[in-house]
Amino acid sequence: MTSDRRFPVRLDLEKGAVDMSHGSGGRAMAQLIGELFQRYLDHELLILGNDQALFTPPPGRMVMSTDGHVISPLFFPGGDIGSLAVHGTINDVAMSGARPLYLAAGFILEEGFPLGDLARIVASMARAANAAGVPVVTGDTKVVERGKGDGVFITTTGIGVVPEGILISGDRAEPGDVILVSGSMGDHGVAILSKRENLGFETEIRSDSAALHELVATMIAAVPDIHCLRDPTRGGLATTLNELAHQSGVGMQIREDAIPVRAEVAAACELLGLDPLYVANEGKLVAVCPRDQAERLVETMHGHALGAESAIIGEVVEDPHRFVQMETGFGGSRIVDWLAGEQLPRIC
Amino acid sequence: MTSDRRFPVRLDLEKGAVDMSHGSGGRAMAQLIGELFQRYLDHELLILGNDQALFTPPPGRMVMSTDGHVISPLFFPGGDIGSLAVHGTINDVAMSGARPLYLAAGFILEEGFPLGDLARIVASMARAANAAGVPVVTGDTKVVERGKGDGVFITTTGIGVVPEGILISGDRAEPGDVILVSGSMGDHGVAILSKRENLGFETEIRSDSAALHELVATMIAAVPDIHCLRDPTRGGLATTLNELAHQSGVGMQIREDAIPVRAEVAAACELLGLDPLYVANEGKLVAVCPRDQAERLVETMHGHALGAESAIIGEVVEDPHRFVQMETGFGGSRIVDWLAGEQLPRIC
Amino acid sequence: MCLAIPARITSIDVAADTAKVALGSVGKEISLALIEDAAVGDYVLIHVGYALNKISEEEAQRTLEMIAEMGLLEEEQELDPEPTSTVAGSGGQR
Amino acid sequence: MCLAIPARITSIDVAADTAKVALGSVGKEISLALIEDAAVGDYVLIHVGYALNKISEEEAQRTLEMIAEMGLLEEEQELDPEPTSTVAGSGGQR
Amino acid sequence: MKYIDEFRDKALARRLAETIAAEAHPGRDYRLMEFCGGHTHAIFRYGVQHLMPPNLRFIHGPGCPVCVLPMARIDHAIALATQHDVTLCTYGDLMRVPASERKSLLKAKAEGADIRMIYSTQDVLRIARENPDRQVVFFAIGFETTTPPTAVALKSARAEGLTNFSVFCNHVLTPSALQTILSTAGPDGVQLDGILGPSHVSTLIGSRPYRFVAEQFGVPVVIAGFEPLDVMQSALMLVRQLNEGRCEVENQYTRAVSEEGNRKAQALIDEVFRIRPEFEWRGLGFLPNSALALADAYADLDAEQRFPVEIAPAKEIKGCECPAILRGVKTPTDCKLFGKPCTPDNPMGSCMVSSEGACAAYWSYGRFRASSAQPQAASRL
Amino acid sequence: MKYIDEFRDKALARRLAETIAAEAHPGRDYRLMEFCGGHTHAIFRYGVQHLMPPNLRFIHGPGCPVCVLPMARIDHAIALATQHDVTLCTYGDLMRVPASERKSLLKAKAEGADIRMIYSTQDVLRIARENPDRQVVFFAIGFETTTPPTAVALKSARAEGLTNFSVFCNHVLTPSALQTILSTAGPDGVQLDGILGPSHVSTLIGSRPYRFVAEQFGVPVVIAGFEPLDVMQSALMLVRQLNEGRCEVENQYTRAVSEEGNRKAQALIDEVFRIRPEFEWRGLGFLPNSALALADAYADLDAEQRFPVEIAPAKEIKGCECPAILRGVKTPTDCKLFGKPCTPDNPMGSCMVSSEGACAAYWSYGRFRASSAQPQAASRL
Ligand code: SF4
Ligand code: SF4
Ligand SMILES: [Mg+2]
Ligand SMILES: [Mg+2]
Ligand SMILES: [Mg+2]
Ligand SMILES: [Mg+2]
Ligand SMILES: [Mg+2]
Ligand SMILES: [Mg+2]
Ligand SMILES: [Mg+2]
Ligand SMILES: [Mg+2]
Ligand SMILES: [Mg+2]
Ligand SMILES: [Mg+2]
Repeated sequence: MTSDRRFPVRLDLEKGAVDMSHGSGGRAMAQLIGELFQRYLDHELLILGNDQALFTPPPGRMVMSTDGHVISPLFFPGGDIGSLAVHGTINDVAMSGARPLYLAAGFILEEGFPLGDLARIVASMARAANAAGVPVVTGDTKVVERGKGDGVFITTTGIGVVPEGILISGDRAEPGDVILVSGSMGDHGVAILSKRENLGFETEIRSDSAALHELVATMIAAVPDIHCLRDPTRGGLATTLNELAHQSGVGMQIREDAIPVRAEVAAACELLGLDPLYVANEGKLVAVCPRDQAERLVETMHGHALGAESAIIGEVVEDPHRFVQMETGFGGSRIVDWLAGEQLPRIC
Repeated sequence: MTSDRRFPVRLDLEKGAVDMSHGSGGRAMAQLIGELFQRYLDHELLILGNDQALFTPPPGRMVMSTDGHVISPLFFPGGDIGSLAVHGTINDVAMSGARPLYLAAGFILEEGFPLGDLARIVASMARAANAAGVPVVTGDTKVVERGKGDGVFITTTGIGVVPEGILISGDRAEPGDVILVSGSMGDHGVAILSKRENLGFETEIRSDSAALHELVATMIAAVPDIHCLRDPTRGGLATTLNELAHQSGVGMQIREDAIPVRAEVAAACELLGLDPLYVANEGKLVAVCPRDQAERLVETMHGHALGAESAIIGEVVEDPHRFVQMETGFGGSRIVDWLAGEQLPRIC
Repeated sequence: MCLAIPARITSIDVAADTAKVALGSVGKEISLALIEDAAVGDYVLIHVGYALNKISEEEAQRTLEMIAEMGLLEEEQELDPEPTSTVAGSGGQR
Repeated sequence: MCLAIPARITSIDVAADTAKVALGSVGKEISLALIEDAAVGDYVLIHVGYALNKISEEEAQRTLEMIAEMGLLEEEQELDPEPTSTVAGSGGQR
Repeated sequence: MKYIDEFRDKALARRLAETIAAEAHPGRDYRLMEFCGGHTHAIFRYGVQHLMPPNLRFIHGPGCPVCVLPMARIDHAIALATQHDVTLCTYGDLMRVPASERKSLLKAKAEGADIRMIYSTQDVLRIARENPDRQVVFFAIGFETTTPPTAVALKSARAEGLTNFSVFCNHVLTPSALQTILSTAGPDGVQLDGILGPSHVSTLIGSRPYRFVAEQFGVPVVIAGFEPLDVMQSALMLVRQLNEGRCEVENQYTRAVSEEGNRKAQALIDEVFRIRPEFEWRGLGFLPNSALALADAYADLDAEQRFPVEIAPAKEIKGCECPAILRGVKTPTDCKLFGKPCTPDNPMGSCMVSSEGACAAYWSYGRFRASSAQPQAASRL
Repeated sequence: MKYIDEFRDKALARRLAETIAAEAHPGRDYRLMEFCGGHTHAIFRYGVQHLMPPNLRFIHGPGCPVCVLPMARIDHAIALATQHDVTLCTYGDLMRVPASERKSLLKAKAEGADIRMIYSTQDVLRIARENPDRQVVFFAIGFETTTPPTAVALKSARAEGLTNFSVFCNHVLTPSALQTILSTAGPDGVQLDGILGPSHVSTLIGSRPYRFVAEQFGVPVVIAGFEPLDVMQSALMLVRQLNEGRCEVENQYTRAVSEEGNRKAQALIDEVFRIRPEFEWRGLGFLPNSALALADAYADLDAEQRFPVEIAPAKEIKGCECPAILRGVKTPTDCKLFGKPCTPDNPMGSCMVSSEGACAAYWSYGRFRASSAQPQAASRL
């Protein structure tokens, strides 16, 4: 970043705050983009300053996915809204089997938000994007009045290219297929809850926020016929399985004992009256594949750092009700329903 | 939409409101998506229910662009946040000369927002997308607590394909090039201001919100060597010209008399102490092209409904200061600077 | 200082002491609390939502004529230039 | 009703009448306003941020043994089954 | 987790199940009412019912404080928040309980009422301290277990001189509900052979208050912990009492329940509260001496007195069988609304809200049993 | 737009310019102070200065209410909003004026103060009515033009019995400032040969109050409209007075300005306000009888009395030449901070904020004249 004659006074990243002029479209916004966003997100397409990014993708099928990120708190153990906004969308792209190519980022800033915090978030976003090899190539910034936002919202959109011969979709689960998860459930949601003021419990648990596209690439290289992939984010594993069952018109049968849940997560859930199966993840995936490929798939996943704790947790069954059923760790059997309402801490 | 056994009680689009459970990821969210979003945005890729959309674009160079829409009021003469979110992003894609292909839409809803208003907005979005032939193929919904949002924010992302031989970018303006606008300036901003409670003036002015990609297609068919295109949105014509001058390292010289401004817009601006050159447009473009193509271009634009009032307003000049200068209607000369701060109504 | 715009009164609400004014085709409601004898068709100067004063059509016309005369260089002029009014003079209205 | 969880006291703030408790590796601060004689190492039942009661290690052990015994079908059993306590009996603690 | 994991052991469960099956006489019914929603929850979450022989049936009782709260009290709370613009604090469990006119606290919050979910009464005090210019009302619910934390908050507020804190009190008393259930039992009421007694309520009140059940009504009681092995052991203890013709109050949950309970907490309750002459319970009607109000010395902190409200009579949902379910005389599938339109996402009655409510438990965990097409077993895994 | 477009005619402007050039004697200077920022704005926006001969120079006066407001008053307003948590309402013009410590109302709002931009005093009344539990303070600024609307609001508030409305009064008086400028004019102060008199102020106060300028100080005055032809005609009228050795108060703006002004508005001001013994003007210091405060009968609606604040002495920006610019003795380019770091985006002084401020006008419209590389003309178009 060279000094720009348009902006004789540099942004004050120590004590400054977002004000309405930063969203005006005028010089103050140009300065915010130049001295903050482009300082970290320094891909040539973004620096160019057009309202869109131009690139030549490899030929073939593409995917596009978008996700708004509205998390509170903005900074949490294991990440922040910036890294999350990168991982969250990369993962949605990757869940089609695609190799993610580029990201777009739309920021909605609340008047009064500290510029220093914004810089931390954007820097984290840049690190996450660099580490994943998926650059942010275009963006947008809006400012809303105080009381009409919540610090920062980031909506990211990703595009990617699907390798030939891969067809992964939520409607492809078939009776007999095997259901896998790539690791422990509930880490992200518990890490977030642990930072909510009034719940105030202490835990070492960190968000699992991570970009899963490389794990996915390894998986489809080994087992091209994966039927479904999905990241169990909001609503947790339970809701994701219900979504897949609904889309594919099948039932599912899982075993509680087989589902990896960290002891700390289990403990925090006991304390709050939550069920870890409904708690959000941001660096895990659910896979559905043909039975005869399952062992090979789980072994491949074990070979990747983000899949080291992968496990087969159940199978797809025929069921006109599209229920997800679970054999409990206690030996009983129950439905694992969609999340109803919000997952709220409870006293009874 | 057939009745879905997951949702025995239909959403109440008359009296219902968004609550936190609609963003939980659970069944309430699935219902909102099924009975509201997919009811209007009924593209097969969206209906499929994956977290991403899969498609095969034509080969070649592509563009991606994203824009957050945070407008207040949500409904205004000539449009609403839904149609605006479609037009705004299609236009940013089109300003590269690209043919827009698909849109992604990320919604951030405030707890308590009436479902009926949301349905109106999504229906309007669907109409705008259908009319433009650019479907919304993937989306996302988040709900924030009351007081942490402002009804609805919509971030749309678009992708498009650039025809071969077209290279349009903000850094291509050259001294001698001619500057054109596609119609009257300031209509959108004045239409919005007219609905702000405390300004309360009455005008027939409607937002010019429109998708410009067909106009652009006509333009590049006639004049493939257009150098720059940009839609003068926030910050208005003045800021857009300064952006282009800055990107290209040139100055600009325009004539106030040549810039189309509706009488009503001029009057409203007098009343509020605003300058129409700084007022936002949502259905207009600025074009920069070689001098010898300018006549042909303006004639082509006149032939399209959205360019009927197109005009040549000035030219690109050499200027190390990258100033935009204007010969005033009164015969004087002045700088047309970047918008400073916000464009606020003033009393002196 | 003091952005004020001439606008035409299109209707008057006597009870509320307010008027609708038009500036071209733009309408606005303003207060008449500061002036008297306003009538529909009058032009008034609007400042922060209040009518400050009426505008005299004849005086405006006189001023424009004066400007036109002044713009004729001395050799073209037939009349002696004259100020449009002086404090001591009879100009000014209301 | 009344979600309550056993957790171990890891430290006590006598002045504030609060304690830190651990449930596995999860820590939480709770109020001791409802119990007396709590000591570090004690297990307490936690409900809405308060310790309700201490948990008796011996009684828990006895209950588990009883369950194990009960789980032996009659023919495997050596001891007569016996309720872990009755109101009239000597069971119960504090 | 100590004291948790051991009581969820699958092998022990299987063996206990075999013992119960072996000891239960095929010729008779064992209709055991679990008073507490906590037991209901455990039974469904761990699938305990289907480890039981068919003639041993759990009957779900009224021991869920959310379920028994009458609609009028939720209406009252919403009126407090909307008519007086107070900050209303409550436990998360209450947020979705249906009020009249398809309202709920969640919807009132969405419409702009200042309603906050708290986890502990300490949070309410903090909110009151941090917002001295707002009136902060704690919407208190719960049985004897949840009452002492409210008492502590009231005492703290008084000691600190917090003038913007008050309590909308809905604490209820277990023995009164038990009394009612038992006195209406019989051919026209619930038919039951034994009772699983409250778990955490008993840690507070002790085991003694249940004597009347055995002595007056001749129904055996086993005070039972909330873990699934606790429930199973207690069921076996009841089977044995019944088989042996005994009728006692036994205590399975000795690791936490004593005869006299928590005397310190009891004293606190006595100091801060007084017994209401009567209080409405959903399903059970107006029961005498069944709930608490603030003692006279604390009357100035009583939100019902501080903020008078006007509310229309509650409009119960037609067809909702919560009252009969709470009395144990019907099961969720007897309700015509169950599943259509009443679901946890659109609860028509309180029993569909709390995870301890019979309808919610039945829907979330047990619904597939009611469905005709049983999916194939997962034994291949 | 009637009464607007006619006065912006390019052809008439060119001919007036030729007349002025012809009549201005090359041997002498015509230093004309436009008192009002409105004139300054018009001169820059329409490029009037460069239609003038080089020896006719406009000197920008102190007639911008935003520019002359001392920093201490902005500090005071911010303190009102932050120390008393009132709703502070003000015209948009003030939002970005620098206060001490690089604060501004805009930044205070961003940090959470409840500061609202209004367009009319009627809006303030509405806000007060709609928020009966909040104190609403109107941060009133302006010369005689803007004062009567404040008076109307005060009278309405009194009549309605609005108890949550008050005014932080900063209305100032034009003649006092003129007096000061003229009494310090001369070798050490501003050198001026004539004055373009206020336009809209004069619609209120009439043309009479300017007599002292001609009579006492021997400086000719022409009361001038705000359209660019008004400015040019007035300049010509001054040139003619000077050439003819006359020294009068002439009125170019007869379509809106009479000798006696708006008597109704004047009476309202007399009723609601009283003259302050002295008041600080940025650049001019503490001037006697130069501003208004609320009359005793309205003292209870005076925010300065209702909400006492503690503020540190204002910290003026070192190097800012606003004071000298407002006195007409320096021009913006004389300021070392002009353009670096002081710009409209980061104003260091009030003259860089208002579009009527000399520095802002100079920056936004006139900067290129100061730049060495003049771009080529656009005559080819
Ligand atoms: S299913 Fe719903 S309506 Fe029926 S009893 Fe249960 S809660 Fe009431
Ligand atoms: S340029 Fe800025 S610092 Fe200098 S006098 Fe003008 S306002 Fe003050
Ligand atoms: Mg997505
Ligand atoms: Mg995602
Ligand atoms: Mg944008
Ligand atoms: Mg906020
Ligand atoms: Mg996903
Ligand atoms: Mg864009
Ligand atoms: Mg756009
Ligand atoms: Mg999503
Ligand atoms: Mg809001
Ligand atoms: Mg654009």
